[in-house]
Amino acid sequence: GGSASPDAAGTSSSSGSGGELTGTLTVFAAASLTDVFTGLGDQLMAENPDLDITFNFAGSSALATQITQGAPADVFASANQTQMGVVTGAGLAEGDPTVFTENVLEIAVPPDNPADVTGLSDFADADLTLAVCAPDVPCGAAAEQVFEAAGITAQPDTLEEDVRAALTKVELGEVDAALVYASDVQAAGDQVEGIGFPEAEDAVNEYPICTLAGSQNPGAARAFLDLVESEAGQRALTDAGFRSPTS
Amino acid sequence: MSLRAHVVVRRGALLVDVDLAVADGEVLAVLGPNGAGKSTVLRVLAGLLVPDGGRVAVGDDVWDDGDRHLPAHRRPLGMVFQDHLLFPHLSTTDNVAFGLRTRGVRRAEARSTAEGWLRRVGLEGFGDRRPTQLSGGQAQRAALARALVGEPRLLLLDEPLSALDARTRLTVRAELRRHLAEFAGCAVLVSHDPVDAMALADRVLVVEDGRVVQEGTPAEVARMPRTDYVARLVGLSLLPGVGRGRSVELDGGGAVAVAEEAQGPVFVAVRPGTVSLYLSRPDGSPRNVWPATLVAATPHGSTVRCDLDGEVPLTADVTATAFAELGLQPGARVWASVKASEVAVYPR
Amino acid sequence: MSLRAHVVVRRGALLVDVDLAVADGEVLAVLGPNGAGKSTVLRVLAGLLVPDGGRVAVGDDVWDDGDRHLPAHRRPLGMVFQDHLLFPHLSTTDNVAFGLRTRGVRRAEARSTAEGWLRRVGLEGFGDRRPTQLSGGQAQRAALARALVGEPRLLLLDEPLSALDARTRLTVRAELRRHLAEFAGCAVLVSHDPVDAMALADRVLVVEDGRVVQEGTPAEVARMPRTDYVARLVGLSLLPGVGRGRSVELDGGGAVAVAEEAQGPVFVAVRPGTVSLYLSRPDGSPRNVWPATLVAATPHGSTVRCDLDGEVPLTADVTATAFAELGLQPGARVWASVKASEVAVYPR
Amino acid sequence: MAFLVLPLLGLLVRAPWSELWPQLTQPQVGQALRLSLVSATLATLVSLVLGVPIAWVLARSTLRGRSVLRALVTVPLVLPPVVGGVALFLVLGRQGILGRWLYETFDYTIPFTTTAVVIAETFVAMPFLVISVEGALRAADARFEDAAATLGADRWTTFRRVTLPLVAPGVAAGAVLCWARALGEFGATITFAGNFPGTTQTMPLAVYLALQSNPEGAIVLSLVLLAVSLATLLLLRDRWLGRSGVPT
Amino acid sequence: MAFLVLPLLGLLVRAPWSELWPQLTQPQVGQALRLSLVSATLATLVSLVLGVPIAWVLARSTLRGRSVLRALVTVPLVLPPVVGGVALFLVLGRQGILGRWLYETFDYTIPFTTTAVVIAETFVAMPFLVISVEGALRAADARFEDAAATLGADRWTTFRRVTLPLVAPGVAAGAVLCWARALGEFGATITFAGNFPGTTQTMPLAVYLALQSNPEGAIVLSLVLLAVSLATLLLLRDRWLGRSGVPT
Ligand SMILES: Nc1ncnc2c1ncn2[C@@H]1O[C@H](COP(=O)(O)OP(=O)(O)OP(=O)(O)O)[C@@H](O)[C@H]1O
Ligand SMILES: Nc1ncnc2c1ncn2[C@@H]1O[C@H](COP(=O)(O)OP(=O)(O)OP(=O)(O)O)[C@@H](O)[C@H]1O
Ligand SMILES: [Mg+2]
Ligand SMILES: [Mg+2]
Repeated sequence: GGSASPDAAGTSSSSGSGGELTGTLTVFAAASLTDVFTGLGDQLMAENPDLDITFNFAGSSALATQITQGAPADVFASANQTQMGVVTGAGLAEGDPTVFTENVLEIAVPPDNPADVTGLSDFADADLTLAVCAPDVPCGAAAEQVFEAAGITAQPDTLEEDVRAALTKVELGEVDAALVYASDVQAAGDQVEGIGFPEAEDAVNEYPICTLAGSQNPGAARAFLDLVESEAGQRALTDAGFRSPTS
Repeated sequence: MSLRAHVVVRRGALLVDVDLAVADGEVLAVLGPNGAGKSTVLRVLAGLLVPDGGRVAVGDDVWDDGDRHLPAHRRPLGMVFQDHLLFPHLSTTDNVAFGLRTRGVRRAEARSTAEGWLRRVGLEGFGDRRPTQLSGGQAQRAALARALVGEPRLLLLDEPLSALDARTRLTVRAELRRHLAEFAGCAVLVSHDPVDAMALADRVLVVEDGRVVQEGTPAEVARMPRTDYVARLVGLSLLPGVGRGRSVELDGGGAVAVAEEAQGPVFVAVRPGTVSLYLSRPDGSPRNVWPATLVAATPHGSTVRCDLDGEVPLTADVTATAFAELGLQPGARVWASVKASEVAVYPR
Repeated sequence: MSLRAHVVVRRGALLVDVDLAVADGEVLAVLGPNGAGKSTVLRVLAGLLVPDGGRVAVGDDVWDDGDRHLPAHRRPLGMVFQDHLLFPHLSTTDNVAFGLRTRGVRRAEARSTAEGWLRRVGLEGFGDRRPTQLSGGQAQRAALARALVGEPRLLLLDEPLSALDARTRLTVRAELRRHLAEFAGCAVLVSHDPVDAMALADRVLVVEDGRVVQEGTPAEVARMPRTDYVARLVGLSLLPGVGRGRSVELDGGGAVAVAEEAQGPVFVAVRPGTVSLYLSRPDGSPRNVWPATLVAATPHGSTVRCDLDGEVPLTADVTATAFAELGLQPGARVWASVKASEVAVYPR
Repeated sequence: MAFLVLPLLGLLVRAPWSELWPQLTQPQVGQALRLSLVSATLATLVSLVLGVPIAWVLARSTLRGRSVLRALVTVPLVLPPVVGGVALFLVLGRQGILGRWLYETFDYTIPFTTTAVVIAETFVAMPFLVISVEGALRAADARFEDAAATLGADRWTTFRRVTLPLVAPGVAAGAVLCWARALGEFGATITFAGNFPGTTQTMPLAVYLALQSNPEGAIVLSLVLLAVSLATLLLLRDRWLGRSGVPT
Repeated sequence: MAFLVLPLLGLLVRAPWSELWPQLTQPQVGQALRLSLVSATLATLVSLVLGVPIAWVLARSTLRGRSVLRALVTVPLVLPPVVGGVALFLVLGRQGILGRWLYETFDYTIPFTTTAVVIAETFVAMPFLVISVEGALRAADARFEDAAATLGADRWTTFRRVTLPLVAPGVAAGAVLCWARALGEFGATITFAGNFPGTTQTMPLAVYLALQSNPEGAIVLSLVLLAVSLATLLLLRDRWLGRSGVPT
């Protein structure tokens, strides 16, 4: 953890070994990290008044495409290993990515749970209107794993293109249940209720982060990575429904 | 059954206020310059335009009257437009059958009636053609058949001949005359060609600036025009003045000697053929002699039409030979003379 | 400098193949029915349509010739269209100045020249109006000014009067005549109104179906029409036949006695006013007497025009009084007679 | 020009053509293509039925609120399609204004069915049809309608037997635009209809999902979609797009 | 009608109006709104410059390949916008056909700049302009162009001084459509330009992000976008959309 306290940063000289950060830092992060990363970025900028952080939040695959097309990014935080693999495969990552947080699946139901969904087995009920993610996207791949582990043949009505879309349908009461990430249930507040289930542990989604080889500001990039992995960073993530890496 | 209408309607800057009546079997021609409001009156009669006031009634049926407005498609009428407006996507037979079909006649019957009408207007065998494959005259005949097929009580014709070339116009005018003579309902014909009105109408209504300025039989209107517009149309020079016995003091200055007693406001009409031109002041029996300037000269068959400017503005027709002998050029100073007995006088 | 053109161009089903020549200061009228190809010829002369063959040259400059085609905007010409086609988004002055501006004249100078031309055509003070605020006659005058302002070598007029009402047409025709008389270049006027041709042109070219069918001075064409179309236009009945001394055997059957010796293929032209009608066969001096059926009767001023069908198809003008006295109705059987001395004969 | 063609060329050059055959033979692709074509065509038909009358009102009526109506018609153009999908839920969803009534009365729900695909595509694509047809109606000669009225045809008969045949080319052009837009519809469809192979997964949805896992395959898929639609557009000849104004 | 209005009503009814003020006063929202308006307007201007000549070629020239060209113009309508963004990368990206040359010669890259936003919006929205203007040109009377030619005006002068003023209402209508579509653009923008507040984050992107964490706020945001664009459209009065064909 290299982050200095606000007081220390305010008093140390700009050329001092305390390492006050300057310049701009560009962070490419998965859209689900919007709130947490914006908060952490504000904190780092408060500590380093000459540092300017810009975020580019979008779907992980769009970000990966942009990075491989030469986007001026310093940090990449992906919502899954696949898209990180695209970036590392292209040799654009500096060092090995680290997993900074995890997300597990939860069952999201509308408030008061009108269809009385109790657990994963209800996803085999063809009479319910159910949403899971498409297998092409991470939460869908995870859903396939948990169903396999539980020996359930799921009967979804729609294979959503991302968690957000699935959650919207729960919020509107248009589906009886959806399989989404715990962080998303948290973000939705009292619009949905979350139901945990034990099989979730079979498909933990890992969020890798790395600094990028072409970075113009490696020091600040490193500092942001450290902040994310610091206690404060982990607390912010936990508050948002993520959980710290288990390994 | 007959048409009685008082049409009041505002059209942009123009206020149209026209009264007209047409008896059964009668043809009324509405004559007037561009923009006078002729088409506007016809559109009101057709029900295509809601008037701002007045009343339209045919026989005992009121079509327009303050709160009441019978829409066009409920009026038993037929209309012929300047550009024929045959539906381009239908065959000629289907165009003619259209009005019957909208009135619920079955297809086969409507088509056979339509073909009968095509025969009557001389278009037998053209039924399967599209309007674009007809000549202008043929198209106008088909449009007439289309308007007549529903046996309307009122037939409206808006410059039915003016899109045709001179030769076709002669033919179609003659045919139209025959069909109008056979037609039992009321007919209103809009035109700005006096020949149409003379050839086709029983009565003429002259409209200028939205108002009726003259009404009468074609012969009356041609003989005694009441406005400059009509006078020019029928080829007369019109001079308003005040009668003082055997002389008329013109409003524009000067006086005209006339053959009959005249008192009060009158019109003097001079036929161009009766005006003679001289290079110097003539001494002779004609008592009307005025100096004038030749403004324009237009050959017209074997005569030359000379527009004269001066105290008394006149038009003179002189033979081409005389014109050449006088060696006249625009701008030349001449003397114009007319015999008092050749001058027509009638009250204003 | 003068126009010499041989225009060959295919237009849909019509093959146009017309030869024409116009001297400087001369006005050539091209007359013909709808769809004859008149506008097509004019478009080729203007450079708006690339001909399929032939040659267009003005003076020593070749405008069209096989591989060579001078585009419209490089030809020093002016054109007046039927619907005036003044640009609706420009003021009248700017419309007239347009041609000068495209030739690089400065704005102020172009506008003042334009205003001079507006004065010449009698539109002083109308320069700031939009074309929609001009009457039809005023618009056509402005279009003429627009065409003349560039001092063109060739002036093309495509039915410049036919969109005007009868009264305005008289005025504008007279003015046009004056401007054409002053114009130093070649002028080609397209029309289907013989009066325009008579009034405005030095020479007339009659085009039918893409071919020249007659050429001559207006008087020649009016006196000796060579096709039915021209004959009807100038109000004659045309009868082709073969001369056998004092008699002509008509191609359609029957014979006409004539006053002069005629041999070989000839045309016989009969003026309607010279035809008399009788209810029974007349015994008298006229040697030409034929039975006929009255097909149509149209009043025409104080006379009635009667279309006759029979071995010899004719048109007769009889006075309204005579018509009424004879009690004629379409379908009536009559005898028509013409004096041999009233019949014109000329070689085919 | 280059601006439009180059990106397409870029796609063509970079596309992994070796992927083409394996992709095409996937049953899901055939299914998605068929569903796309069927639903876009249905959406076009629905748009014709609903949109032509609206266009008529915009072009011919003298209603006061016409400019408001015209602005409303362009709403689906500006609304992000995902929000459009949410809006459709609010009306036709199980909890929606009309949808709830449907659900409670007939036990029928629209979302997640092929019907929902058609509705979403119609919502997004209809404005194109309306705006094109309005243009055609304005350009058409209204005097033919007068002529029909004097022949006893009421408004509806006139519209059906005179106006519509006259503006047929404009309607065809509008239908083409509408069809093309429906074919490419993504956001509103995935939100309101969901994504289930065989019932609601259209080609754009398949492309989007493929982009997540197999970007090269996705490009091939979208080129297939393009090829099919271009082929269709080329078959509709010039004359469908109205009489030419070429000055010769 | 109801079909268009009801969903909008649904949104209006369900929108959490209490969110409106807090959302509006966020500096990012103001920034995104400003950027949206600026870039949509620029995209419309670029589309006018490029699209009007294309429309002229489509309507007036007698080129053989016109129907191919017309089909190409509709490509961006059918291409899923995300794929459109990828296609733009392939041409203008740092590795792209033109982009590489730009980068190596001028050390300039287009993606992730406001320029990229304008390009993405232009790519997607220009077809609307082209198709509208083509319609207007076809409806315009080509004889005025003949008249101009006989007055010595070459093709370019004629186009500039006669044709363009005559079809101004049609061009305006096309520009409105184009602007509306550019304003709502999402997929190609987020792919090709990224989502950087202040430089490339337009309103639809802000709506997308808000959807991740605060769906209600997202709806409010899109209603704000709607209101702004509807207000603009209403200001453009009826007459901008060409002379009326109303038969009275
Ligand atoms: N739709 C309209 N709205 C407003 N004013 C109109 C409309 N149509 C015509 N006018 C105006 O009404 C006046 C009368 O037009 P109308 O068509 O009745 O004249 P007209 O006598 O038939 O002329 P023309 O001989 O040229 O056909 C004209 O000044 C014209 O400009
Ligand atoms: N753009 C075109 N393409 C093909 N054929 C055409 C075109 N324009 C006119 N035509 C045809 O060419 C023929 C001659 O037309 P043109 O306009 O030259 O006749 P016109 O003698 O001027 O007739 P009008 O008196 O009616 O003006 C007509 O049969 C017409 O249908
Ligand atoms: Mg009129
Ligand atoms: Mg012509």
